[in-house]
Amino acid sequence: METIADFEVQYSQFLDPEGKPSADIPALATDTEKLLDMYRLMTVTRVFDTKAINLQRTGKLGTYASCLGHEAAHVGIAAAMRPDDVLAPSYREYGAMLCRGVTMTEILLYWGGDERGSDYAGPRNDFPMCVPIATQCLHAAGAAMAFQLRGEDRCAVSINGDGGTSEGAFYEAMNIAGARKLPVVFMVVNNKWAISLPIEMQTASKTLAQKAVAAGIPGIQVDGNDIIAVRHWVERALERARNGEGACLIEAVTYRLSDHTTADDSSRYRKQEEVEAARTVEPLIRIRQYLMDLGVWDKKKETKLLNDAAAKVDAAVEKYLHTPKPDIESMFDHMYAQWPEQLEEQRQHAIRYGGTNGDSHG
Amino acid sequence: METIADFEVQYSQFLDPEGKPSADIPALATDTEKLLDMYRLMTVTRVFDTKAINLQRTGKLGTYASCLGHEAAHVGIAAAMRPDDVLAPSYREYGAMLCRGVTMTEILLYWGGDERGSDYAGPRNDFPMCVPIATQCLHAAGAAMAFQLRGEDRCAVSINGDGGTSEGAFYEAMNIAGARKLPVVFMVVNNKWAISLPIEMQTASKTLAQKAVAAGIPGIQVDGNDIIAVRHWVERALERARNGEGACLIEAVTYRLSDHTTADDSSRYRKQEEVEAARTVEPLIRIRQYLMDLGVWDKKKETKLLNDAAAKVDAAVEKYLHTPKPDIESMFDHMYAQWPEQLEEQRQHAIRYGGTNGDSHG
Amino acid sequence: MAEVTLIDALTMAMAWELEHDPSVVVLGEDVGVNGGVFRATAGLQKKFGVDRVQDTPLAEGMIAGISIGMAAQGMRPIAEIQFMGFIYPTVDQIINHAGRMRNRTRGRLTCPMVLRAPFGGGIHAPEHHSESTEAMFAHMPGIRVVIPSSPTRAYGLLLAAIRDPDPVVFLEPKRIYRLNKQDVEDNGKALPMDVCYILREGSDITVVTWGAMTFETLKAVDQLARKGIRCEVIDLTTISPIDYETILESVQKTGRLVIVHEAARTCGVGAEIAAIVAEKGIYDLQGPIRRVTGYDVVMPLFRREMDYMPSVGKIIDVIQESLED
Amino acid sequence: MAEVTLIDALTMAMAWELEHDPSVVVLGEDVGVNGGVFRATAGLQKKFGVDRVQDTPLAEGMIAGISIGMAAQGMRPIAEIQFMGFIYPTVDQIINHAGRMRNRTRGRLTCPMVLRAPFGGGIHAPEHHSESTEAMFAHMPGIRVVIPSSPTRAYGLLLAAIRDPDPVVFLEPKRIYRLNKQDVEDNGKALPMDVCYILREGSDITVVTWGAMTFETLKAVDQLARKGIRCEVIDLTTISPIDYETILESVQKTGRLVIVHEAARTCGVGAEIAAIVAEKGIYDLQGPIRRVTGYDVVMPLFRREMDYMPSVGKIIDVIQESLED
Ligand SMILES: Cc1ncc(C[n+]2csc(CCOP(=O)(O)OP(=O)(O)O)c2C)c(N)n1
Ligand SMILES: Cc1ncc(C[n+]2csc(CCOP(=O)(O)OP(=O)(O)O)c2C)c(N)n1
Ligand SMILES: [Mg+2]
Ligand SMILES: [Mg+2]
Repeated sequence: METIADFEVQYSQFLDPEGKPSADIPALATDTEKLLDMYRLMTVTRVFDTKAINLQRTGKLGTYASCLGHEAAHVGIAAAMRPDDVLAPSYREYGAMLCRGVTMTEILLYWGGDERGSDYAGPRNDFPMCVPIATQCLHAAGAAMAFQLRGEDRCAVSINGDGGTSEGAFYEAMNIAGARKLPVVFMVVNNKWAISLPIEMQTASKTLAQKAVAAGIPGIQVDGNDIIAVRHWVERALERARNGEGACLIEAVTYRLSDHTTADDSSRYRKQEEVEAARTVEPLIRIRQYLMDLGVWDKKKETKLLNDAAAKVDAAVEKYLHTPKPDIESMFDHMYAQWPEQLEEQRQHAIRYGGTNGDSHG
Repeated sequence: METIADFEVQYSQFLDPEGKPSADIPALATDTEKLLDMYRLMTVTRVFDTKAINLQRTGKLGTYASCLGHEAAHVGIAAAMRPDDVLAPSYREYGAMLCRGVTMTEILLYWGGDERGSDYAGPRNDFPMCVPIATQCLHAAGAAMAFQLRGEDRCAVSINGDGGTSEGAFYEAMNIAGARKLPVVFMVVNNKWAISLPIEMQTASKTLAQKAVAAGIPGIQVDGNDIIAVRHWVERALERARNGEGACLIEAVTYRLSDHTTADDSSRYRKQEEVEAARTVEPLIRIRQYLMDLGVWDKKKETKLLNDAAAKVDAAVEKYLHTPKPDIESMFDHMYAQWPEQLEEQRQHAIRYGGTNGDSHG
Repeated sequence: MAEVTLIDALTMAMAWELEHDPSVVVLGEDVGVNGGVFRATAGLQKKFGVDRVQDTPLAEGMIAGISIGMAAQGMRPIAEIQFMGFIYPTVDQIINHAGRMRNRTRGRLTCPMVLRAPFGGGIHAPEHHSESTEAMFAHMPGIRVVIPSSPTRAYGLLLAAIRDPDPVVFLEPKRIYRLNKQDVEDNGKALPMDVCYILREGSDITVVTWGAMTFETLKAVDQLARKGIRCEVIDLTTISPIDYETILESVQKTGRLVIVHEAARTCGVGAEIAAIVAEKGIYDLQGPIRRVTGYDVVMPLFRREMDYMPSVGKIIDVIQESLED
Repeated sequence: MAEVTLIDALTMAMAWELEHDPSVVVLGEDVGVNGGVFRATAGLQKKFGVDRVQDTPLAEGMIAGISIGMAAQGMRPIAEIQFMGFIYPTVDQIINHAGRMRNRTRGRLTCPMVLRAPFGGGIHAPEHHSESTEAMFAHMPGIRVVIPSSPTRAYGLLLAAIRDPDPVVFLEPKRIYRLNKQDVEDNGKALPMDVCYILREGSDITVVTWGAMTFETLKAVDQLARKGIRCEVIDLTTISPIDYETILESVQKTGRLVIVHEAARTCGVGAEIAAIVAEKGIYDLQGPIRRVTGYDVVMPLFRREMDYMPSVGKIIDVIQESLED
């Protein structure tokens, strides 16, 4: 027997849960402005998330998927991207979306049952949130193909969860990206759970990073609670992609501290102790500590940040709550460049009965 | 950075293209009766294949997918299986099907446009030939799950081509098989081409065996022109599976010496030299030589085998050509356990017009 | 006898069959420990174990494909797809394999599986969680499509679907999962598929509907009853194959037909019913066949979803219009 | 002007658009070096290079998904699916993304893609190679479905489909790929979608059909013409959205309607046409609306496929029956 191929999966962490460097820190970690920006956004994201859950509880928002505990993974990904790159997220990566310039009001509108939430004023080319799991991996590959064909210096990034790595579309996307050396980065945010299915029951592969081997592209596992690790490796992957070296898979290991969504009750299927243990290694603690150890952060700044964040979130919520319902016609008028004449009767019918059939909030 | 997982892909060959042992030969290769049986079947398969192509050329068969050059891979797989295992093939593995007990007449009926070709008198539980690429991998996984649930000592084997490894279903099947330790073996017969797409353009993964890494199951590449290697490793994989150790992926590397099907013209997209080169390493030469070197085979036996094969094939063809068309009603009567009463009008309509709308051969 | 909701009745039916037929297996995403996102399988894994009630990885095509493989080898899988918006990765397996396993092997291998999925809007669900595309499955030969609209029918029809020797796509109107309760005896008695259920007898007009829309329709009809209008309400129930005899008989009596469904209008199942009556019952008709349906648009997110749906008001108006013909 | 077959006309249209619009890309299995298994893309890669005419790995869901990704980022992909029997892995991407990208982003991102696929039976093809499931796509909001039935329409409609700012499923009746030739000027002129094409004018009965069945229908109608029966033959052409005005006008004139399609009957597109006429044109009808269709069975393997299909004889009989109403 002859060995004809071999592979290694590496793991990277720079900051340990206490915020102490656990490896030679990369250049990025010495740029305190970058770190502070990211930390602030992580905090804002968490404040936003808490508020959104409250809005749902009080009947002012629909079902909502919390991002609690994912802030480093989400912000780290987007912070590594350039504005004219394109993101194809799934449905809970608010840290990434906010970093890309999506507004909180837009996110709330989406979960509040209003399509205008996906009409981002900021990142006009980013894909909207994607509910059908792993389908967006193919959109990212397609976007990357467009960039490659046009000779543009741009990359696409998709994000899906651990659960999404069981879907065929995930592998198909990696395979075409490998075959064509597409400028795309596939992010898997492994938060250990796909609703009630723990990662061990999803797959026999010990890491999700190794799934890259099937596509002949590099795969790496990083500590998804360490924003330095996430951003560093996404930056490296994007650099490779821009150099024409093709796609990468990055697995960011984190934990879903919340229920799956506000419609879920995770106490049915997982132990509180597991959640508590995960809380001690969550991503905000360590970067905050690191910044404090660097002497660039303190209690006062923290208080001010929290206050500012609350104000920002409140303003966004106000704007959301005061957004009138979309017009009835809007359900027709964006279906095609032009609504077909022969279907105009349906549109008129809807307008005639507008608002007569119960009502959703607002 | 820490290495958290590593993988190797091994390659195995026992007989080189000249029929000389290239590695310590396994027990199987010393059992000349087994080898002779397999060699005879490979030869019969080739005679059958040649005849089928002729039938198509003379308008007596529909489009047909030749198995020329795949005989070792196909026969080797089935020879390793037990009768009560289940095979889920794709559409050109006649060597495997004949070994399982499917008749040549059945295969001809299938390609001759008659559903009865899939109603095997022999292996009643084997899946029929499968055209939608890679979908059968999931059927094999499901069959394996049935065996596992019932505590039966049986395994399932699926076969797909290199092209099929680009389909999501292939990965989904491996993933569930890994997660559940299902008694299933996934065979990939890599004949280097998916119609006109060469393997290098299908994927960036250097071997197809390494795709197993994504599912956390073992993967191995074997010389698919070496029937000893194929049978040996499939036997080993089935043994593992029966021991509750779960699924395997085996890549058998061979070459499609024929056009994709009789409807294809491969000179459009590949060089004749490549085909000629592959012809020198094809699977019959080496096992024949090996048997001759062992002193258990000679010219005379070969001539007799070819004559017997031709007679067998001719008899099967005769039977095929004399099989009357299926009844009109048969297109209705196997749709449901019982054809729904409310659709009986359609059935009567078809019967009324039976045979009035042109005719297919025979 | 127990007062149960529609979803409880489904759980009861699965429990009965798991108990009585060792070849029955329940599988799907989150159906085990979690008991299903709608709790249709609540308690089943605890009672029957992880082999009989299995959580699967997240891959609908895989769920369908392994179910077919199992069914062909003698099991009776009941697979749950979490929402109809996620049923599309199963389409290839359902149309290319489930619906033709029996035919293409001339009965040698069969596919006695049930594919369950909640469908329909009106529960303020997120994007992709409110679709009604039963027509796609109704167009597939070899596939039965069944939709229950009451606890009693949910129980009896799910039993029938599981026991059927052929594949059944069993669609559950999630909006009425818990809308009302009925006394359902847990006696293992199946109800017949392939037939319509008449919910109200009447002689003025025939209204055919199914799923959650039976409720809107019954409300409309009850209001009209106060004006002395007697509507015959037919719950189609088995969407394919269609029991058109019952519909034709009704139209023969009433002379008028309205069809109500939540799915988009174009090529919805309503079209097939209209087409059948326009062929076989046209001389009984006193006026146009009308459809009250969802529009030919993507189901809007929830702030406008009710404006998409057929409402009691829309149904009443169309029935009244039809009566003026 | 060149005498070309339907498939030549498709090649011409793609070549024209590849030449004139740099955002157009052709992709699919075997479309490059091999020129497509039916040769629809023959010569295109040689002329426009491997970037513009791309061979993809074997994965239809992938082909659809990356096409959507490309289209949303400003390209105009023309994706080929080798046979309609293999189109089902695309269904998830087509219904859940292609058909709603514009709507869900309120027009921010759009999906100007074409999904081409040969469909239909009658060419002695292997299993899974002869299906007609246009109705499934016609039921999807936001998707246009177009079927050409002549070289001229193939050329003009494919150009229209490529240029359309929204997704088009473009289904090609492979049985008539090379059946006849027409003079088609390669002038880059598109033909209108969303309208029917009238193939024969007549006042006795309206026959609506599409795809390869236009040939069976015209043969039937020509035979009937010898008996003095004047049929109006309408080629539906755009399967969704349906130009029902043209159909209604014709029925107003003729009072009779027969629909012919190859797909299985139940929930086929014929049902939608019948339903529309049974609503909006019922008072014009002098008798039942009849359908001549494939049966509700799996397309048989080829020894019996012609018995599955609507034949000239079946069409003639139904038209004559209708004329007796
Ligand atoms: C194709 C598909 N199937 C099922 C669902 C329902 N669903 C929503 S989220 C989810 C679990 C996803 O898990 P994972 O990919 O790990 O992402 P996470 O929610 O943990 O971020 C499921 C099953 C869906 N949205 N799409
Ligand atoms: C899902 C699907 N897509 C496309 C096809 C058409 N097709 C038939 S065989 C083939 C190539 C298969 O290549 P491979 O998997 O390598 O098998 P081989 O024919 O070489 O044995 C294609 C594209 C198909 N049968 N199924
Ligand atoms: Mg997860
Ligand atoms: Mg191959």
